[in-house]
Amino acid sequence: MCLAVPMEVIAINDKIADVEIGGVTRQVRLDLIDAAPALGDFVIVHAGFAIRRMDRDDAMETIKLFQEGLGLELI
Amino acid sequence: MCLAVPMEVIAINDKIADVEIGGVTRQVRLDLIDAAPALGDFVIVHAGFAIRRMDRDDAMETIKLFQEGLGLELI
Amino acid sequence: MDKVLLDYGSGGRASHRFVADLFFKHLGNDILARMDDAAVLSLTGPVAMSTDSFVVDPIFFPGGDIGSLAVHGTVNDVAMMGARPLYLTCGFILEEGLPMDDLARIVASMGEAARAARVRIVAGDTKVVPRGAADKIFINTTGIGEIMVDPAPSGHRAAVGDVVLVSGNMGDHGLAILSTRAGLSFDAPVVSDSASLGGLVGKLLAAVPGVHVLRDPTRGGLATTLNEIAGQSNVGIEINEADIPVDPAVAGGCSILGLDPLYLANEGKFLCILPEPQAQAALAVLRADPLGSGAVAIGRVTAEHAGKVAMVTPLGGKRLLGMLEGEQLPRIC
Amino acid sequence: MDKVLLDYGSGGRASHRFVADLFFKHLGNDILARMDDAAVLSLTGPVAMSTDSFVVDPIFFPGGDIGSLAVHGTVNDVAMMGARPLYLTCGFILEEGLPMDDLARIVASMGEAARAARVRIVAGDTKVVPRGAADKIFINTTGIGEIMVDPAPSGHRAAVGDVVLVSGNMGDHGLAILSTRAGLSFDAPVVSDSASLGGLVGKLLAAVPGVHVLRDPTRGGLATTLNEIAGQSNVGIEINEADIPVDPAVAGGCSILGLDPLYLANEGKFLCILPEPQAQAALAVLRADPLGSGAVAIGRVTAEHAGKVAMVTPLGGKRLLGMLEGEQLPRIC
Amino acid sequence: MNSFDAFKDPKLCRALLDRLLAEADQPLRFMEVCGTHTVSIFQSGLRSLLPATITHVTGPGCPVCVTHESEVACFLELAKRDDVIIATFGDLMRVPGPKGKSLKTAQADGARVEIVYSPIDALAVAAANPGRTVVFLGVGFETTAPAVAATIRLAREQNLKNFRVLCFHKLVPPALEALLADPETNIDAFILPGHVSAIIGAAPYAFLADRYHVPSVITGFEPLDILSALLEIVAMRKSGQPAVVNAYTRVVADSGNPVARAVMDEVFVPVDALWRGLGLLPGSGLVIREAFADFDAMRLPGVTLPDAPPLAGCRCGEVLKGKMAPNECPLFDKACTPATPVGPCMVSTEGGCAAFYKYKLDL
Amino acid sequence: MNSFDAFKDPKLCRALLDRLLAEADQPLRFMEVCGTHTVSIFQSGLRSLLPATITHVTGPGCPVCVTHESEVACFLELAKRDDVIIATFGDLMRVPGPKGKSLKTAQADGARVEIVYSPIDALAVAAANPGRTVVFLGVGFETTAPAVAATIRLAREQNLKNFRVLCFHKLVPPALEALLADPETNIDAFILPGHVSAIIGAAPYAFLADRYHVPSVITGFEPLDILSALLEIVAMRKSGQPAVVNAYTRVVADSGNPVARAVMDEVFVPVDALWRGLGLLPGSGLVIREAFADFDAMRLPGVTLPDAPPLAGCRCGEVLKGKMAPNECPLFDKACTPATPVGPCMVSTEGGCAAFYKYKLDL
Ligand code: SF4
Ligand code: SF4
Ligand SMILES: [Mg+2]
Ligand SMILES: [Mg+2]
Ligand SMILES: [Mg+2]
Ligand SMILES: [Mg+2]
Ligand SMILES: [Mg+2]
Ligand SMILES: [Mg+2]
Ligand SMILES: [Mg+2]
Ligand SMILES: [Mg+2]
Ligand SMILES: [Mg+2]
Ligand SMILES: [Mg+2]
Repeated sequence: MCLAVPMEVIAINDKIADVEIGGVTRQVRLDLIDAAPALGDFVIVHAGFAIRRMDRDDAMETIKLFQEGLGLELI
Repeated sequence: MCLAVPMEVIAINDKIADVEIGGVTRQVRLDLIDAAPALGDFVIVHAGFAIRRMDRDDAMETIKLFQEGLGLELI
Repeated sequence: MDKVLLDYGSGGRASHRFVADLFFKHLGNDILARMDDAAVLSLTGPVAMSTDSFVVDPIFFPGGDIGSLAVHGTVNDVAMMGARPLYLTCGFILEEGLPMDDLARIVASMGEAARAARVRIVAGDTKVVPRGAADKIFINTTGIGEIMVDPAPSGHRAAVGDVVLVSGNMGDHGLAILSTRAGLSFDAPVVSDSASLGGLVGKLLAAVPGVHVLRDPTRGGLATTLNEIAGQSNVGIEINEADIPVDPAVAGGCSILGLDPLYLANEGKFLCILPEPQAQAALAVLRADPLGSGAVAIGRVTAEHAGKVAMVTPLGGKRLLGMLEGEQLPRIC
Repeated sequence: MDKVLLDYGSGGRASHRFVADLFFKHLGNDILARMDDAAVLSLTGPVAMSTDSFVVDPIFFPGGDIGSLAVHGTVNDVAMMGARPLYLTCGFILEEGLPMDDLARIVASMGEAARAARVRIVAGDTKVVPRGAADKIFINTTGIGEIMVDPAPSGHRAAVGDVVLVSGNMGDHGLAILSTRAGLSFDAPVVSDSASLGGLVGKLLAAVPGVHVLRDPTRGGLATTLNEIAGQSNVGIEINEADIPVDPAVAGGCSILGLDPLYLANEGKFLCILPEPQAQAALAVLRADPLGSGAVAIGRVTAEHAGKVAMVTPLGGKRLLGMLEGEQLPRIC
Repeated sequence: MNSFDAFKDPKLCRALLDRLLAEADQPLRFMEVCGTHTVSIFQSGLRSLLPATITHVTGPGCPVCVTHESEVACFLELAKRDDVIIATFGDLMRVPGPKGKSLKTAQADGARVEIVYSPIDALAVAAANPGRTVVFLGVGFETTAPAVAATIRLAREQNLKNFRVLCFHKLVPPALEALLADPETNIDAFILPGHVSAIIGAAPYAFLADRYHVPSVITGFEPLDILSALLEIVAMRKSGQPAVVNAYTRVVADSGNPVARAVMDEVFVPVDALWRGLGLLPGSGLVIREAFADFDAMRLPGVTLPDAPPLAGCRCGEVLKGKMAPNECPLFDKACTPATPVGPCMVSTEGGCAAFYKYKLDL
Repeated sequence: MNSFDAFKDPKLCRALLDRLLAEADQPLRFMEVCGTHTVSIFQSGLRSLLPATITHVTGPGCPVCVTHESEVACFLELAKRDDVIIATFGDLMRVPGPKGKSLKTAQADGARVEIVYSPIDALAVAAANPGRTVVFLGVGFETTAPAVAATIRLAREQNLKNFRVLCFHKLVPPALEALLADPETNIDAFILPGHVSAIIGAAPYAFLADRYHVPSVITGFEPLDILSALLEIVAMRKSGQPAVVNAYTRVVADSGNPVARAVMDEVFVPVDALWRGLGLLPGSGLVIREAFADFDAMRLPGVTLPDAPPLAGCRCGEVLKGKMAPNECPLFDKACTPATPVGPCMVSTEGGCAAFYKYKLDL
């Protein structure tokens, strides 16, 4: 219901950030985000607004957990 | 400079007359004419206004004059 | 839906339904039904190919509509090369919101015109543009046909001594269109002459294969067409004003608006330039057909004033009949 | 004058000057220069004929313009029937007020594209409509070419066991156009793939004459085109999602807008369906050409689920790949 | 054939022409001042049949041609306004203003311009577009001015708030006076405009004979009308008794049309006016009276008559005065064509240069 | 492969799927309530690979689908106004209102409709069209509502006088409550919407486990996210300890996004609202607060929510409650297709019926 895309922050200018996915860039508003992102962070973008910063450590932790649980090699 | 066409009056409705040439009909205004035309009269039409009634007797007179003067037969 | 939607031009399922419901129904044939990227046709010998886009406003007019006109216009251009028109393609550009009833009427009219002209519509394309990005409907038709005589008639072949024929009254289509224009409106008992000339040209060439030039005096009218031929063949053309057939209503309408019927478009007439000895035979063939019943000789090709058209007036004077410059506008002086 | 005027479409002297200055200059050749009602062409054997109208907005886009696109689009449709494209006609509908510089750029681009594709523009037509009655410029092209193989490739000839190839990345043209739209604007390092495929198809058929189907996945994209073929041939088509080449920027742009690259238009790609034993030879020919360097096999033709297209996902699941319904719209959910 | 068609009858005309050929034994330079006469003389082929002794000079006979470049610049400025719709006779569409701009190019630039056949039709345009001001371009001589005056009265009756006229009407007698006042003018006789005369009658031309001794004939537009006028002129020249003769009695009363004149006088008042190629002529134009100020486009805020540069290289002045044929102008059919008119004589088909270009076979 | 792409990794997913196939030995009917989950489950092919014991039921998960016909009728009325430009997400374009009308057909009828990707873009439309009122159609759940609220605040900052929002935003928890409150509902577990949860956090779902004992997992949209959520559900079912688990911790904080919620609360306030197919649900919608009344399109003169007739023949209610598969509805793929949707489930690709139509091979 709420199509939202993880995009990488490549520039920040007050309330507006440039974000990128696959080489495509767009501007998004930061009015709604609850923790200011840094350059290189991924944010979840919905309807032109960044709504959350994505936690990379948490993501890696999750993947590692599954890999270990399933006895797969780390990628 | 002042393209004007002789058209036959086929209907009159107060200040507006229906006029005809070659089967083509149009409405013209009678605001400017100095002698009210009758049905069957020809009027000179310019820019949507009848500007003068044409005098058929006068026209025939003129033609007759030329024909006689030139020794031509009456048409 | 009662109006054309943008989705109908998307190339997706909505387009396919639209094409099937409308175009296949009225224009369909085995070749079109293949629905490949291109139609496969068998053609032999030299062929004539011509294209025209139709943007006429209004789309329905006395004597026709943009659909039948789009068939006639291209069929006629192909026929003017001495060819038998065989196949047409058609490209529709539709304005979002065009009433479906209007479109259906136009497509049905195209189908009827194509059947009457014995041509098949073998490929098509439909685009829908947003409201305001086009005026209701534009139609392109491109036609192809096999040339029946060798050499083919051409505007380059007018020869000194040739006779100039026209197949009927000049200016009917142009005046019929003008009579519908807002702000100029008058009532004229004139309908467009829009018609397919392929059949008549076929008969003419069967009887008189040595015709030099055939041309339909469409945009720019008789005067412009004669000037084009005079230029292409580098000859003079001399025509007699009194011999040019013009319907009294066309003359009347033109006199009101300050226009010249010789610059008005025709869509079901052609002119034929051919050696004098064959002129009577050609006139006989033309006059035997309803589409050529008003055929007459109007002049001849001269060595004098090459590249120009001279008009001999009823008074016996001679003057230039120039080419149309831009569109004719109604005038008061 | 720096803008297109209504007079340029009048058929009179203003039209003639306009055509000579612009169209002859960039598109001219012996056949066009004859200026008769139709072009005389010599063609032998079965021919393929196709028509398309081009209404792309914007008229200049990354990687091309409406002029080159109008050449490529029709050349490609003719080529998809296994034909060598030879002749084009073109019909222009111009909006009064179109800057002459823009028009000149477009016509020059058409000329260049036609020369590169080795086709000649043999007939044309120009209409000018009042400001607001069209959106800048629409171009119809109709093409014809001689078919090189017998039987000709057709959407009806996909056979169970055949392999499905695509000549390169999917969706580049569609995304390049989307990236220019006001209100959606994003910066994408993607240019249209618009190109003429006639030469590459010629090479392919010379090496592998037994190709069953060729088709360019334009409006509606790969998914719609595959569905059309599955329907025409009454077979199933199964493709592997992981094998379909999509540029990361196209994938990225689509993810933002909620679109599917398999429904985006391509203007310089084609798909080729052929017997499995000839697939490697075909891929070799394609990959040797810059226009086919990204060619890959993406699936095969099946007896199962006739008339439908199945997609095998990277996960190993299988799902329907349906036809586009109406135009794809950007979405947030 | 009805009694009016007889005026085109070739047989009758040929007989008159034979008479003229016999009688015109002296050189005669005549000017017609009405463009409709110009076109008739060329289009009928009459010009190619005139006796060698008779030279035809075309006058400033088209109100559109003589609309001054400042006036054209003025309405082109108005056309640019988003809230304005221009309503005009088709004649004005191609008339060039500064830098080659015209209503045609203005339209291409986005202006809204409606071509009407009658000023009455412009009222309908105004009624259909209440959010914009419809400005009708009032051009024309005494034939047209009463029609525009009547339209303004109607607009007031209909209480139309968004209709105005930009009044550039011109008057014929002051122009004839200006032509003859120039000692270099080389004109022996005038054929006078039939439809202008239908309004103003014969009296306003009296000075032509009285003060300048130039024989002049009011006549119609059929070949017979023109031939009979020429015969009349030849006769007056022979008798040495120049007069103003009304030979168009089937349409023109000597007293003209007092009703039309009254309407014109109610709405307009004469002023000095600019003529293209002729400059400022005293009392030669009409403006809208104070009582109809609400319908006067000239009184809209910001509307002015801009300065316009003089025409470089144009010899119209000499053409109009009979001192030069159009094709003797160095610009004729080179820089100056109907598509790229330089001077007023090339602007509409009714100008002398344009008529040469369009109708003359032997150039 | 970056750390986020690993969530699509086929090898990892296959391994999880094998684990699920091994563990899901009991029948399980789960519902996802987010359309993006629906699409992901179908598009990735996951649905065709699920264990036979697991039945996937699609919920009311698309804010566009559940926009009530009265609400559609309301904005279609607005679109007819000459002085209004509608700005909208593309999603709403084909949503049918009374008599099959939609924004698509409104456009064909002459309405001006601008598709925007972000509500921010609608501000630019307003700035570029000062003579008209731009009405943005506010649809969406808690993910979208804060973006629209922020846009309204920006409009006030920019002092835009011609921008308004027609606010039809809806809230997810009340809809879940309504589903479960129906005793006929036949759902064993929920997969909860990841992006709605990014805003509201986990707490508002507590009632699912506490009152209805339905195990529920907040998760992301990659195949790995969905598979891990299903494994979690199976585990909770086995353990008999239903809870609300947050498995999307890389994006969702248990406390949600307080900044976004504050913006939403500043501009909007909850009310009872109509849902297509579900009727009036208490506290399930948002309206614009008095303080922002100038930006509320609902307060424009003449704007009302018209009555809309109930849907005849649609079985969406049963589909949503897991009592019927979409293709068991007698209208499916007959009267009801994506081109002619009858019920909400067919309206956008994210509806259950539309997803069946679009993605299911074996129908
Ligand atoms: S040809 Fe042109 S420049 Fe020369 S006098 Fe005539 S109008 Fe003037
Ligand atoms: S198929 Fe259509 S009518 Fe049937 S339940 Fe689904 S949405 Fe409702
Ligand atoms: Mg194709
Ligand atoms: Mg043609
Ligand atoms: Mg096509
Ligand atoms: Mg329109
Ligand atoms: Mg032709
Ligand atoms: Mg194509
Ligand atoms: Mg043409
Ligand atoms: Mg435009
Ligand atoms: Mg304007
Ligand atoms: Mg509206």
